[in-house]
Amino acid sequence: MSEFLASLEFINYIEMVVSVLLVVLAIFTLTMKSLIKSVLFLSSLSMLSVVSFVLLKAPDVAITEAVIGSGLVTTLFVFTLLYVHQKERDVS
Amino acid sequence: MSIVLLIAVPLFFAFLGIILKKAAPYFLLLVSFFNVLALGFISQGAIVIGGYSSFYGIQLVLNSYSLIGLYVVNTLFFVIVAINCFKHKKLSPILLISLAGLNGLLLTNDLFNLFVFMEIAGISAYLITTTTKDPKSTFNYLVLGTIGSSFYLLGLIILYAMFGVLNIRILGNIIEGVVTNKAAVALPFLFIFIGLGVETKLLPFNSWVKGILGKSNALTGPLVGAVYASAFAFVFGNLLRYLFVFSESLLLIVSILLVATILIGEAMAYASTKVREILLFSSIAQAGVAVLVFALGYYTWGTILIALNGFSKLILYLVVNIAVDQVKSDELSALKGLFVNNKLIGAGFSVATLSILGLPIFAGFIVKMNILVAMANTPKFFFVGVILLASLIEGIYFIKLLINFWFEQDQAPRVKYSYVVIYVTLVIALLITVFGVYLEPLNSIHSTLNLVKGVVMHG
Amino acid sequence: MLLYASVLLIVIGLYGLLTNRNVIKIILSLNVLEIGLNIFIITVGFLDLEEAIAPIITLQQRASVIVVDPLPQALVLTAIVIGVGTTAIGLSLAKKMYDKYHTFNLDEMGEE
Amino acid sequence: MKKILAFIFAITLGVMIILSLSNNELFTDFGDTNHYDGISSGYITSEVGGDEEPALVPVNIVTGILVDYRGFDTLGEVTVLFVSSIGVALLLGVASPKRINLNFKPNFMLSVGSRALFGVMFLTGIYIVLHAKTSPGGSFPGGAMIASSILILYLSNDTFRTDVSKFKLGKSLAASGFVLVGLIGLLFTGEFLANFHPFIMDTILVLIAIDVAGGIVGIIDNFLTEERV
Repeated sequence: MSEFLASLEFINYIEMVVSVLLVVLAIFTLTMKSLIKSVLFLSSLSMLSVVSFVLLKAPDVAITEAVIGSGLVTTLFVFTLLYVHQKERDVS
Repeated sequence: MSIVLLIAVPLFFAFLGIILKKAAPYFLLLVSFFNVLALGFISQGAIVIGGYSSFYGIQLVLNSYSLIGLYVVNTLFFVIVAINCFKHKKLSPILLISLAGLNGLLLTNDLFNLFVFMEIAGISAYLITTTTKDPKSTFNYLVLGTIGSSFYLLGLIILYAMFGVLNIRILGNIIEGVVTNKAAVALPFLFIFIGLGVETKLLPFNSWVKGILGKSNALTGPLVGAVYASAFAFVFGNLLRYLFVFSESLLLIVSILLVATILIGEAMAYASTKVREILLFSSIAQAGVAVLVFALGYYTWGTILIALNGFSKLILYLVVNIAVDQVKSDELSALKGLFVNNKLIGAGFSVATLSILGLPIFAGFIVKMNILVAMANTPKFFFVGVILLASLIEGIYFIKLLINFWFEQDQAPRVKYSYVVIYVTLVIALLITVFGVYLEPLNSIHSTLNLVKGVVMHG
Repeated sequence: MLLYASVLLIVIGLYGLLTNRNVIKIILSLNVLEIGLNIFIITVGFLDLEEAIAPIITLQQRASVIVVDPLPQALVLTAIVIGVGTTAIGLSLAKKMYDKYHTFNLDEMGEE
Repeated sequence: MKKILAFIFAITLGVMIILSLSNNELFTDFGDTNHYDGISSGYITSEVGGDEEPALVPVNIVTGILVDYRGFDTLGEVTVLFVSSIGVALLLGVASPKRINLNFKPNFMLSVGSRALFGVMFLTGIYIVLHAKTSPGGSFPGGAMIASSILILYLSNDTFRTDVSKFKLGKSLAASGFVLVGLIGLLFTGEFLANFHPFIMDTILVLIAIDVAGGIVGIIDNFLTEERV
C-alpha cells in the first residue's frame, strides 16, 4: 500500500514540475528579445507538452505533437527567420 | 440524392483540380452550377456519416431553414464565380474548397464538425483575400479568425466535458431539460458566442473587417461581404435556435454587444466618406440586427432577412467594387455620377439599397415590418427603438449615397459593366420588387416554416 | 495542476497576442495558445486512476478495464493538424510582408 | 498603459475560467471524467453501429474514432492541410524556383549520416502508418515522419530538391481517393464513408499518410526556395 502511495506521489510531483515548467517556458517564449530564441523556447514548450500528453495517457497525441508540433512548426519558423537573415545580409 | 454530395463533390473536384490545372476553372463553374441544380432534387431530413446512430456519428441535417441558407449561399457563390472565375484561375481549387466548407457549415449538426468546417471556410477565405495584394490585412484576418475559432473550440470542449455529447440538437435538448441553473452553462456559451462573433463581424471582434472589405476587389468583396456573411449568420441562427440557452446575465451581455454593434456600425458608416467603408460598416450593423433577431427568437423572419440581405449585398459590393477597380479610388467624390452612364445598374443598385432600408414596395419592407411588429407584440420596445434609430441613420447615408451616384452631370466617371453583371443585378432587383409588391410567396414561406417549426428533424 | 497550467498557457498566449506587434511573435503567441488549448482538451478526458490506461486495447479486453476518454484525443489530433495549417499560412504571409515592407513590425509597416 | 490593460484583461479571463469551472457542478474535476455516460462509451465498447464485426474494430481506439466513427472530421482535416499547402504554394511559389542556401559545409560524415537517418525515419514513418490500427501513432504522425525524412535530405545538402510534382500528384490523388472511398460507401451501402470491409480502413489510413506527406513536403519546399535572379 505504501509503495502504491509513493508511486502516486511521484506522478503528481512530475506533473507539478511539468506544469510549472510549461508556464515558465511560455513566458520565456513571449518575452525573449531575439526571435530565434523565442522559436527555440516554443520548440521546448512543445516538447514539454509532449511529456504532459504522455502523463495524461495520450500516446497518439504525444507522437503527433512531437513530430508535427515540435519538429515541423519549428523548422518552418527557422526557415522564415533564415530567409530574412539572408535578405538582411544581402542588403548590407 | 444524399445531402453529403453538396460537400463531397466540390471537395473531389478541388483535389483533382491541382493536377488538372487547365480544367480547374471549368470544374469550379460546373460544380458550383451542379450544386445549385442539385438543391432542387435533394430530400430533406437527417443523415449520419458512416451510418451510425445520430447520437454517436456526425449528423448532417437539412430542414427548410438550412435549405433556404443553402439556396442563398450556393446561388450567390455561383453568380460570383461566373463573373470572376477566369480572372483568378489559380484560386479555383481554393474556391471549390470554400464552397464545400460553407455548405458543411450550414448542414452539419455536430459541434466539432462545425469547428472543422469553420477552419476550412476560414483558411480558404484568408487565401482568397490575398488577391487584394495586402498581406497585412490578410494576416490580421488570419490572427483574429484563429483566435475566434480557438475560443469556439474552448467553448465546445467545455460543453463536451459537461454533457459528453457533441450533437447540437441532442445537446440543446439535454441543456433545456436537465440543467436547472442556466448560469452554469454561461461560460461555454460566451466562448462560442465570441468565436462566432469574429466571423459574423460583431463589435469588439471585427477589426479585421476594415482591412478586408475596405480594400476588397470584385471577388473578395461580394464573397466575404455577401456569401460568408450570410453563411455565418445562418450558422449563428442555427446555434441560437437549437443550442443556446440564455441565462439572465448572458442575455444582458449579448444584448449590449449587439446593440453597440448596430449603433456604432451605423454611426461609423454615417461618418465615412469612402464608398467601400460605408458598405462595410453598414453590413456590420446589419449583421448585428440579424443576430439580434435570432437571439430574440424570430427565426423565420431572421432567416428571410439574411437571405434578402445576402442578395442585396451582392449587388452593392459587386457594383461598387467593379467601379472602384476601374476608377482606382473609392472616395465618394470620385464616384459621383456613377449611374449617369449606367442607368440599368443604377436602377438595380437603388432597389437593393432601398430594400435594405426597408422602404415599402420592396421585400425588405415586409421583413422589417414583421420583425418590428413581432417585437412590439412581445413587447420589446427598447429593441424596436434601436432598430428604428439604426434605420433612420441608414436612411440618411444611403439616400446621400444614391443622390451622389445619380445626380452629378459634370465629370461622371466612365465605368463599364459586363452584361453578366447587369443581368444579375436586374434579376435580383426584379425579384426583390416582386416579393415586395406581391406578398403571397413570402407569407406562404412563413406559414410552411411555421408548420415545420417544432417538428424535430433528427431521428 | 496541468489543468491550471493549460488555462495559464491560453491566457499567456492571449496576452502575447494583445501586446505584441511583431508578426513572428504574434504567430508564436498563437502557437502557445494552441498548445494550452490542446493540453486543456486532453485534461478534460483524463481519468486520474491507477488502473485507467491509454485507449489502446483489444475488443475482448475492453469490458474488463477502464480507459481514459479517447474522443478528446482524436479531437486534439485534428486540432494539431489544423494548427500547423494556419501557422504555415501565417508564416508565408509574414514572408510576403517582409518582402513588401522589409520589417516584421506591424507598426512600422504604415498605412497605404 | 496598453500592456497593463492587456495584463488585467488576460488575468481576469484566466481567473474567470478557473473560478467558473471549479465552482461548476456540471464540469467534473481534473482526473475525474464521466465519459462512460457520453458518446465515448460507445466508441470504447464499439456498440455504435450495433452489428459491428470485431474485424472492423481497431485495437487503437483513437484510430478507430479518426478513420471510422468520425471519419468526416478527418476528411475535413485532410482538406485543411491540403488547402494550406496550396495556399503556401500560392503565396510563396515562384516561376523558376531556386534553393535557398543554408551555407552548411557538407562533409563526408554529414552526408552519409543524414542518408542513414533518412532511411531510418522513412521506414519508421511507413511502420507507424501500417501499424496505426494496433499501436500508438496513426497516419498523421506517420505521414509527417515521411515528410521529415525528406526534410533531412533538404537540410544536409544545399543543392537538393525533391521532385515536388510527384508529391503534388500523390497528395491530389490521395485526397480525392479519400472522397472516392466515401462515395463508394455511399454507392454500396447508402451511407457516406461507411466502414463495411476491413480493407476500407486500411485504404483510408494509407491515403491520409500520402496526403499528409505530400502536403508537408510541398510546404517545406516552398519555404526553402526563392525566385532565381
